[in-house]
Amino acid sequence: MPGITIDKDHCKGCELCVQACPQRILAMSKDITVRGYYYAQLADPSRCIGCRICALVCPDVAIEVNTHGLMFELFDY
Amino acid sequence: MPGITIDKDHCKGCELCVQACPQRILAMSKDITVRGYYYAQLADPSRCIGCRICALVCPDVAIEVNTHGLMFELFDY
Amino acid sequence: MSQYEVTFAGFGGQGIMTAGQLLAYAGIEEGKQVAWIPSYGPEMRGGTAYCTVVISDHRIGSPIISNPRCACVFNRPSFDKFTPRIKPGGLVIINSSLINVTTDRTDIDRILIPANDIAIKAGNPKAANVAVLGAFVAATRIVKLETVKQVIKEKMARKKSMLEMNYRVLEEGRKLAMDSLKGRKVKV
Amino acid sequence: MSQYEVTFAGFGGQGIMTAGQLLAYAGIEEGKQVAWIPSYGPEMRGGTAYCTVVISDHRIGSPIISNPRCACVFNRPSFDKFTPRIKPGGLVIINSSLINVTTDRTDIDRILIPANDIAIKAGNPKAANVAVLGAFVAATRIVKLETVKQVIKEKMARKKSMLEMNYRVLEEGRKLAMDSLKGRKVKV
Amino acid sequence: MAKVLMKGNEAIAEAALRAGAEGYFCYPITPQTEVAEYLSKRMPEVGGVFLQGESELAVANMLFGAASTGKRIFTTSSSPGISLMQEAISYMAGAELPAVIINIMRGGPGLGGILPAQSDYFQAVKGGGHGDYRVLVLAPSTVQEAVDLTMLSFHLADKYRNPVMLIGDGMIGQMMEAVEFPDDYQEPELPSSSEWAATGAEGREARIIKSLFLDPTGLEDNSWKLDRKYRQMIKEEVRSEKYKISKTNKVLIVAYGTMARICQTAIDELEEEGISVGLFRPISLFPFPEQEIFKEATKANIKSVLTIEMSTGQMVEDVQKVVQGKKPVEFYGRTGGIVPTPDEVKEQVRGIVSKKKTSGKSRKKT
Amino acid sequence: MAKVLMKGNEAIAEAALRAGAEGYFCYPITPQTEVAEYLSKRMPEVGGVFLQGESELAVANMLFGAASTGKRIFTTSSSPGISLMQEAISYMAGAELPAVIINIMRGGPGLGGILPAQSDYFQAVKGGGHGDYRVLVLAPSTVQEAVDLTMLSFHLADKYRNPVMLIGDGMIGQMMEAVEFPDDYQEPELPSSSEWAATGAEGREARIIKSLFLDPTGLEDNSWKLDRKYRQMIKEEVRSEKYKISKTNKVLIVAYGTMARICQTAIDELEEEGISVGLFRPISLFPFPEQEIFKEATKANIKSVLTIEMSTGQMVEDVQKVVQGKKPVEFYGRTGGIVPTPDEVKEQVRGIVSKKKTSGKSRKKT
Amino acid sequence: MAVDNKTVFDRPVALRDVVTHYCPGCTHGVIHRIVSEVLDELGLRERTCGVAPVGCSVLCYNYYNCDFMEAPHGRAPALATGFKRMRPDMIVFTYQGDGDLASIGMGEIVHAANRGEKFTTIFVNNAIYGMTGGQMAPTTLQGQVTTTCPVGRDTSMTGQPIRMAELLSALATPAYIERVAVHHPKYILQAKKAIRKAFRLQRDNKCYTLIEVLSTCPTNWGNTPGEATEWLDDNMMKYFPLGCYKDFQEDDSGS
Amino acid sequence: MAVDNKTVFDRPVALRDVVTHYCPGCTHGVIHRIVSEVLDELGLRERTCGVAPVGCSVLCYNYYNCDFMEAPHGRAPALATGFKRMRPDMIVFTYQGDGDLASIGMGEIVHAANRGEKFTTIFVNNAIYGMTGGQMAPTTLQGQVTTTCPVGRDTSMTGQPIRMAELLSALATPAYIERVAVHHPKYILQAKKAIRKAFRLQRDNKCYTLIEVLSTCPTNWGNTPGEATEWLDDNMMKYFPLGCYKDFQEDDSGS
Ligand SMILES: Cc1ncc(C[n+]2csc(CCOP(=O)(O)OP(=O)(O)O)c2C)c(N)n1
Ligand SMILES: Cc1ncc(C[n+]2csc(CCOP(=O)(O)OP(=O)(O)O)c2C)c(N)n1
Ligand code: SF4
Ligand code: SF4
Ligand code: SF4
Ligand code: SF4
Ligand code: SF4
Ligand code: SF4
Ligand SMILES: [Mg+2]
Ligand SMILES: [Mg+2]
Repeated sequence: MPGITIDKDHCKGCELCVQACPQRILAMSKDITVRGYYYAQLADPSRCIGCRICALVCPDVAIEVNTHGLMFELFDY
Repeated sequence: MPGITIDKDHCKGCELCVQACPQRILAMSKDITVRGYYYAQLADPSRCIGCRICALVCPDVAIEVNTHGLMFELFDY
Repeated sequence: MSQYEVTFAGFGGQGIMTAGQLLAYAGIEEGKQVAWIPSYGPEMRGGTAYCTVVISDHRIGSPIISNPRCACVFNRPSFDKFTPRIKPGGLVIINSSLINVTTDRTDIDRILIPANDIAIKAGNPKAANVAVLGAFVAATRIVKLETVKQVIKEKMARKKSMLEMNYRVLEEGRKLAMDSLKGRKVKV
Repeated sequence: MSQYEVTFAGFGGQGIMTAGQLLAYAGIEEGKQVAWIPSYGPEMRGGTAYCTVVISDHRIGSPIISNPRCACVFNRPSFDKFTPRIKPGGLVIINSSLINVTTDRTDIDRILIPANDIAIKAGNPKAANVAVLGAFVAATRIVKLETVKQVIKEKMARKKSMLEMNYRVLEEGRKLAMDSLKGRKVKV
Repeated sequence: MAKVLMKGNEAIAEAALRAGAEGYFCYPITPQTEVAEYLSKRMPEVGGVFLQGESELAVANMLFGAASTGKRIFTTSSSPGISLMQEAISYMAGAELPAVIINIMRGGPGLGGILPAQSDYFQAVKGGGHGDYRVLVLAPSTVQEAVDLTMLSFHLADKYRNPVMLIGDGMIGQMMEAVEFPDDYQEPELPSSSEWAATGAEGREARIIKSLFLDPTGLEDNSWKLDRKYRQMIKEEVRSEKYKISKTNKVLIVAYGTMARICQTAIDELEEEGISVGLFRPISLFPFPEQEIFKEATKANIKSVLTIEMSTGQMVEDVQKVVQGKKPVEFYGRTGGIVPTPDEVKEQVRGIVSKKKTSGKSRKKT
Repeated sequence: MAKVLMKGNEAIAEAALRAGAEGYFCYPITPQTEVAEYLSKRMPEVGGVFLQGESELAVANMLFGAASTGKRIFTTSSSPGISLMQEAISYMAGAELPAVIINIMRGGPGLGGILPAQSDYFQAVKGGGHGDYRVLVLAPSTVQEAVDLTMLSFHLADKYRNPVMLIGDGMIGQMMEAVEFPDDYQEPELPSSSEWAATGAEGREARIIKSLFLDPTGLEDNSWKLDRKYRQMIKEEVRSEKYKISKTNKVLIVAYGTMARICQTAIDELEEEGISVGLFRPISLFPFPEQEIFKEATKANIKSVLTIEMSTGQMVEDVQKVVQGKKPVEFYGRTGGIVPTPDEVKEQVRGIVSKKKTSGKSRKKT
Repeated sequence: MAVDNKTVFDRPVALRDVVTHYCPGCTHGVIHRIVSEVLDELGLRERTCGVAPVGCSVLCYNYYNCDFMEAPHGRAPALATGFKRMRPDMIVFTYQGDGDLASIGMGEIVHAANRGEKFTTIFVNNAIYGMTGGQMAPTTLQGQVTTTCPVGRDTSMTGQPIRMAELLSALATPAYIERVAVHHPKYILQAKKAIRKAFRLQRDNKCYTLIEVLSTCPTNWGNTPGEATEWLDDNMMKYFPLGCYKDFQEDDSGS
Repeated sequence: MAVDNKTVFDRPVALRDVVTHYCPGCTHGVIHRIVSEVLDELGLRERTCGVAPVGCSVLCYNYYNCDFMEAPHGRAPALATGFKRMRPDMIVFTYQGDGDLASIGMGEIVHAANRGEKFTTIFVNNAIYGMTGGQMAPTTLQGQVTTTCPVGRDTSMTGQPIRMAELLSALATPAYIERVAVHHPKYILQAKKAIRKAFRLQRDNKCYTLIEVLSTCPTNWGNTPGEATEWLDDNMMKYFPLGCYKDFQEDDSGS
C-alpha cells in the first residue's frame, strides 16, 4: 500500500505539500515542533496514491514516499 | 581657390591623407620633423578640389581646408 | 534604581523587538538614559530573536549585558537560554501559553503570563508582547504604566479600536503580575 | 675599470634597447656584473627611449645612473637631454646622420658616427645601433669586439647574410671611432 | 530638538541629511543596510539622490563621480564591501575629492561573520589601497556621537578635500539610543566647491579631476601636497576623550568605539573594588592622538598601558609606537564578533595590577 | 646552470615555473606585463595553466579557486591592480589558502604613474583588506634575489597555507641582470596539499573551503589560529641583510628593495669620504626584523637611524616603533616614481653627521 | 503487502540529512534536492566541487555532501574558473542568487560564460536580496516593493529587470542556457531534466551551462509560501519566460 | 579670389590645439575630433563633463576642451552615473577602450546601460589592449596574434570575441546603441551622425546612448596605418557589423 512518512523534525510547516497533494489528504498539526512550527501530517493514509507530489514540492525533504514496486512511472524523467 | 594647409608640427606622417586624397596630390616630405616624422605635403596645390577628405581622415587634425564659400555640400550630414 | 536591564526573547514574529522598543521609548519619555540592543544574529532565517533594554539614570557604559536583571521569555528555547543568565535577585517573566515548564531557581522571582491566550482572547494574537510588557512594568515599575500607554498610542496604535485592544491586553498583563506577586514590588 | 655606465638614447625603433642588451650580454660573457635598465617611461607612444647599461667588476649597487660615463645619442632630443649629464672625462657618441650639432663640452671626448648612413649603405637601415655599438666598444674597450660579435651571432642574427651585414656595420663603427680618436683609447 | 530613540544606522542616515548630504550611493550589507533602507525613503523626500549600485566597487566609483560635482555625498558599507572600495578610495585621495565613507565593521577576515568587530583598523588607518595617501578616520562610541561625527565628517571631507571614514561596528549600527539633532546646525565656513568641482567650462578654463601624473615630478609634488594635508590633520584634527584619568590610576586603558564604553563600565566597577584605572579613548584614529597618549601613558603613576580591541591586535601597534617602550603595553582582544564583557576587562586589569599578567597578546582564558 | 641576462619580470616568471607553479592568472598592467607575456608562451609548454582574466578582481578570485585544488598558483600585478584584490586576499587568508601574489609597485595613489615606487608598504604589510589577517611579505633588491624569493614564496605559502606577497618595484621588474637558476631546486618537505584541498569527496568526508563562521566562537577560533601562524612566521621567517655594519658606523640606514641597493652605493662612496654608515635591509617586511633592527639601532656608536623609502614614509613608522625612541629616527623619501640617487642619500647622511638635519620627514631640497 | 513496498522517494546521498536554515516554503530547498539527485544519478558526487555564493544559500555547503568552496559575493564564477582550469577532470558548479550573479557578479558571470568555462551555474532568481532582508535586486519586477524601493521599483530610475538567461544567450560562445521553475511539480520535473542535461554536458566537456531557476522568497516578498507560489506564477513567469535560450549543438562552432 | 575663400574644415573649439600622444595613424584622434565637433555643433561644451578611461586615451582630458574626470580602469560608467545623477542638467560622456569597457568594466557598463543612465558612451574597439603594449582583449579576433596569445587567439580556450553593441542591446531598458567605424571618410561621416544623435538624445534626457567605434591600433597590430585600415576592413568589419542595434523610440516603454 502506498504511503508517506513525514519527518516532523524536518518539516517547517510551509503547507506546500498540503496544497499540492492531489488527494487532499495532508493537513497541518495542532501542536508545534521545538522549532516552533505546525507540521504536516497525513490525515487520511488510506487514500494516498503514492504519487510523490508532496515529496517533490517539499523544500525540506521531509517526506519519504513508499509505494508498490510496480508502480506506474507517472513522471517520466 | 580651394586649398589646404598642413600643420607640420601636428603631422605624424601616418600617410592616411595621402592614401585618401581622391586627387592623389598629397605626398610625404623628405626631411623629418623634430618629433622624427616625415610629414605630409600638398604636392600639387592647383589640383586640390577642397573636398576635405584628407582632413576628415587625419587623426591629428593637422589639415585645415579652405575653399570657396559657395562650395557644394558634398557630405550631407 | 541606577541601571536596569531586561532581555525580551522569543521566536521571530512574536513582537520581541517591539516590546523592547516600547519600553525604551517610555524610558526616554521619563528622562532616562536608554539603550536598546537587538540580536541581529546570523544572517539567517528562523531561530531565536532577542533584544535587551538598558535603562539608567546615568550615561550607559557597556551596552552588552550578559546577566540582565530580568528576562521576558516568549518560547521554550528562550526560556532555556536566558533564565540561567538572570542576575540573582532578578526576575523571569514566562509566556506560559507556549512554555509549560518553570524555573527551579530560587534566587529570582518569577511571573507566569499566558500571553498568547490573553492576546487571542483580546482579538489580536500578535499582542502577546504587550501582555508581557504590562506584567514587566507592573512588577518592576521601572517606568510608569501611564508612560507605556502613551508610547503605545504614539508609536504603535493610532487606530482607536487597536489602541483599546492593546490597553486591555496591557492591563491584563499588569493584573496577572500583581496577582502573581501578591501586590509586592520586585526589587530593582 | 671597476664600474662603467653607458646610456643609449634615441627614438623608439632605433634599436636603442637592443644595443644596450648586446653590450650587457657581452659583459656577462666576459664574467662581469651587469645591469641593463630601460626607460619604460610613460605608458605612451613616441618620445625618447633610452636604456643604461652598468658593467662592473663587483656587485652593482644603484642601478640608477644620473651621470653615466658615456652617452650614445641617436637623435637630437637625446643629444640635448643626455650630453650635459655625462661625467667629466667621459664620452659622447653622436649619430651624425640625424644630429647636425656637436657639443661644446671640453671635458668629455666625442665621436661622430653617421650611423644611419652606414647602416643604409650596408643594406639594413635598422642596423644603425650596431654601428654605434662598434664605435663604443672600440673607443672604450669595456668589452672585446670579439665578444660583441659572438653575442650578435647568438642573440640577433642567426642568418648568415644578416650576420655578415651586422659585422660589416660593426666594423665600420669601430673604424670611424678609431679614426676619430686617432688610435687613442678613451679613459675608462 | 527633542531626544528621539534611534537605531545607530538610521541616526547616521539622518545626520548625513542634516549635514547637507545630497547624494547617497550604497550596496546592501549587514549590519548597516538600515542606512540604505532609511534613505531610500528619506532622500526622495529631500530631493536628494538615492542610488543602490550594482556593487561596492561601482558604488565607490559613483562616489568619485558624484564628489566631482562638488556636492556632499556619502556611502555606507561593512568590512568586505569596504575592501572592494580600496582602489577608488586611493583614486579619490589622489584626486583630492571629499567623500564620506562609513564602515560598520563586522568580523573578518573573508566573509567572517556579521557581529561587531574592530578588525578593520589597519585598513582604515594605514590605508588599504595603494600609494601614499591617508583617510581621516573617526570612531564614535555612542549613537549620539555617531550622529555628531557623521556631521563632522562631511565638514572635514570638504575642509581637506579628502575621503573621511567613520568606523563603527555592528553594535553602534544596530543599537537604539536617544539622540538629539542640533536645531540649527552650523559649521565653520569653507571655500566653495565651485572653486574646484567639475561644473562645466562655461566662462572658465576646463577642469580636470584626476590622480594621474605621468611626469614623476608632478606625481611627487602631488604626493607631498597630500602629505602636507595629512600633517595639517595631525595638527588640527586630533580628537579624543579621557575618562576617570587621575593621579591614582595604576593602569591606563586605551580603547575606542564600542570597546571604550565597555571599558567605562569596567572602570566604574573596578573603582568600587579600589582599583583606579583611566581610559583614553581616541576619537580620531587618523590622526592618532600620539602626544596625548604619550603624555598620559608616561605619567609616573601608570604601571601599565592596556590596549583592548575587538580584534587580535591592530591599534595596539600604534600604541606601542607611541609609548616608545616607556611603559609596558599590554593587549587584550576578542574577535570574530565576540564583544568582551566588562568582567573580562576587569580580569585583565586585576591581572596587571597583581602582576599576574605577562606582556603580549592574550585572549579569553579557557 | 649558467648565468643568463634576464629582465626581472621574466626571471620571476621563470622562477615560478621552476618552483612548480602550475597555474598563473593575470591581468595586464605596467610595469609587470612581461610576466604575463612570458608565461603565455611558457605555461603551455610545461602543461600548466595560463589565463588572462577579465580583471584583477576576477584574477584574485580565480587564484582562490585554483588554490583550492592544492596546486601551486600565482599572479602578478601592480599597485591599482593589487588594491582590487584585497577582498579576495582577505578571503584566502581566512580560508587558509596558499597563493603567491607579486606586486611590482608603481607610483600612487590612484592611477599615479608607472615608475618605480615603494608606496604600497602599508597595504602589503598591514593588510589592505578587512579583518585580522596578515600576508607574508618579501622584498627583493636584485633580479637574482627576485628569483630566489619567488621560489621561496611558493614554499612559504604552502608551509603556512597563507598568501605570500612579493613586492618589487618597476626597477626590479624592468631591469635586466644576470641570473642563475638552481640546477636542482629542493625544498624542505611539507605535508601534502591532499590533506586539505578540494579534490572530490571520494572515500572521505566532503571538505569545505571557507572563511565564513557564523558562530562567533568559531570565527574567533579561526582568528586566533591565524594569529598563531603569524606568530610562527615572526619566529621563523624573519629575513634581512646587513651591509657594512660595523662599530664605526655613525648612521644606520634602514631601506629595502631597490632603495637598499642605492644606499649601498652611497655607503661605499661615503666610506671614501670617511663617513661610516651601515645598512640594514629587511628582506621580509612581514615579519618585520624588529629585534634585529633594535639591536643594531641601539648600539652605542649609532647616532641616528635613517630610513629611506621611495614613498612619503611608511616603513619608517615600523622603524620608529621598533627603535622605541632610543635613537632619533630620520626619514628621507622620494615618491611618484622618482628614485633617490646615491648623491641624495649621501647628502642626507652628511646632514645628520653634521647635525644639520632635523628630525622628521624631509624631501629633496629645492 | 509491506514486502512489496519500496521507497520511491528519499533523500539523495548528495544531500546531507540536516535541517536547513531556509525559511518555511523557500524553494532553495527544492533546488538543492534536485541538484543532489542529479549528482547521484550521474554518479558525480565524489568528483564534484561546488561553489557557494554569498546570499541565503551561503551555507549550502552544509547541505550538499560534496567538496565545496565558499566564494566572495558575486565571484563564484571566478573561483569556478580557477578551480576547473586546474582540475578539468572534476565537476564544478556554482550556486548563485540574483543579487550575487546579476548585480555584483555581472562581470564574472558574463566573462566565464563567454570564455566557455566548463562548469555549471545554478542561478536562483527570486527577484530580491533574500539574505540581507529584502532589498531590490536587478531582477526585481517593475512596481515590486522591497526595502530599498519602498514604493515599488520605478523602472524609469532603475531600469528594467535584467533577464540573465536572455542576456548571456546573446554571447557568441557555445553554451547551454535554460530557464526553469520549481514552484509546481511539473516545473520541478522539467527543472531536473535541464539540470541533468547541464551536468551531462559538463561531464562530456562540451560547454558552459547555466540553469536559471525561478524561486520564491516568501519571507521578503511578505507572503505565505502558498501565496508566494501564486505571486511567482502571476508575475515572474510573465517577465521571465521559461524555456531553453541557448542550446549546445555538437557542431557548434560559435559562429 | 582669396576674399571668397573660407575655412571649411578646422579644429573644433572643443578640441585643444595640442599634439596628442597617440601613435601615427591611430584613429583615436579621428574619434576625438568628431566628438568635439558634435559638442561644438550642439553647443554643449560648456556644460559637459567627460570621463577618461585607463587605456591609450587616458590622457584625452588634455585634448578635449571641457571638464573631465579620469576614472579607474573600467569604472568610467560608475563615475558617469554618480556625476549625472547629481547633475542631471549636465552632459556626461565616457570614452572607453575595449579592455576598459568590455573586460574589467563589464559589470559597470551593463548596469549603467540597464539602469538607463542618461549619459553617452564612446566605446573605442580596437580589438587589443593598446596602452599596455598589445595584449589580448575580449574583442580580439579568433586567430589574432597579441602578446598574451602569441600563437593567435584560441577561441576554444578563451571564448569568442565579445560583441558589446549586440550584448548591451539584449537588455530591456530603452537605449540607443550603434556601431560605426572611422577608417574611411564615409564611415567617419556616419560615425559623426551617430554620435550627434547620441548626444542629442542625452540632451533631451531620453535614454542611455552608446556608440561603438571600430578603431585601428597600427602599433600593436604590427602594421602601418594604411595596412591597419585594410586589416580592420577585412577582419573586424566582418565580425563586428556596423549598424544600429537598438534605437530609441519615443513611445518605448522598454517592454
Ligand atoms: C562584498 C559584499 N557585499 C555585500 C554583502 C552582503 N550580502 C550578503 S547576501 C547579499 C545578497 C544576496 O541576494 P541574492 O544573491 O539574491 O541571494 P538570496 O539571498 O536572494 O538567495 C548581500 C548583498 C556581502 N556579504 N559581501
Ligand atoms: C586596475 C588596473 N588594471 C590594469 C591597468 C593597466 N592598463 C592600463 S590601460 C589597459 C588596457 C587598455 O586597453 P583598452 O581599454 O582596449 O584601451 P586602448 O589602449 O586599446 O585604447 C590596462 C590593462 C590599470 N591601469 N589599472
Ligand atoms: S504521495 Fe501523493 S497522494 Fe500521497 S500524500 Fe503525497 S501527494 Fe498526496
Ligand atoms: S512541504 Fe515539507 S516542510 Fe512544507 S509542510 Fe509539507 S512536509 Fe512540511
Ligand atoms: S581637400 Fe581633397 S583634394 Fe584637396 S588635398 Fe584634401 S583630399 Fe586632396
Ligand atoms: S593624415 Fe594627418 S598626420 Fe597623417 S600624414 Fe596626413 S597630415 Fe600627417
Ligand atoms: S529570506 Fe527568502 S530566499 Fe532566504 S531563505 Fe528566506 S525565503 Fe528563502
Ligand atoms: S598603441 Fe594603438 S591605440 Fe594606443 S595610441 Fe598607439 S595605435 Fe593608438
Ligand atoms: Mg535573491
Ligand atoms: Mg583597446
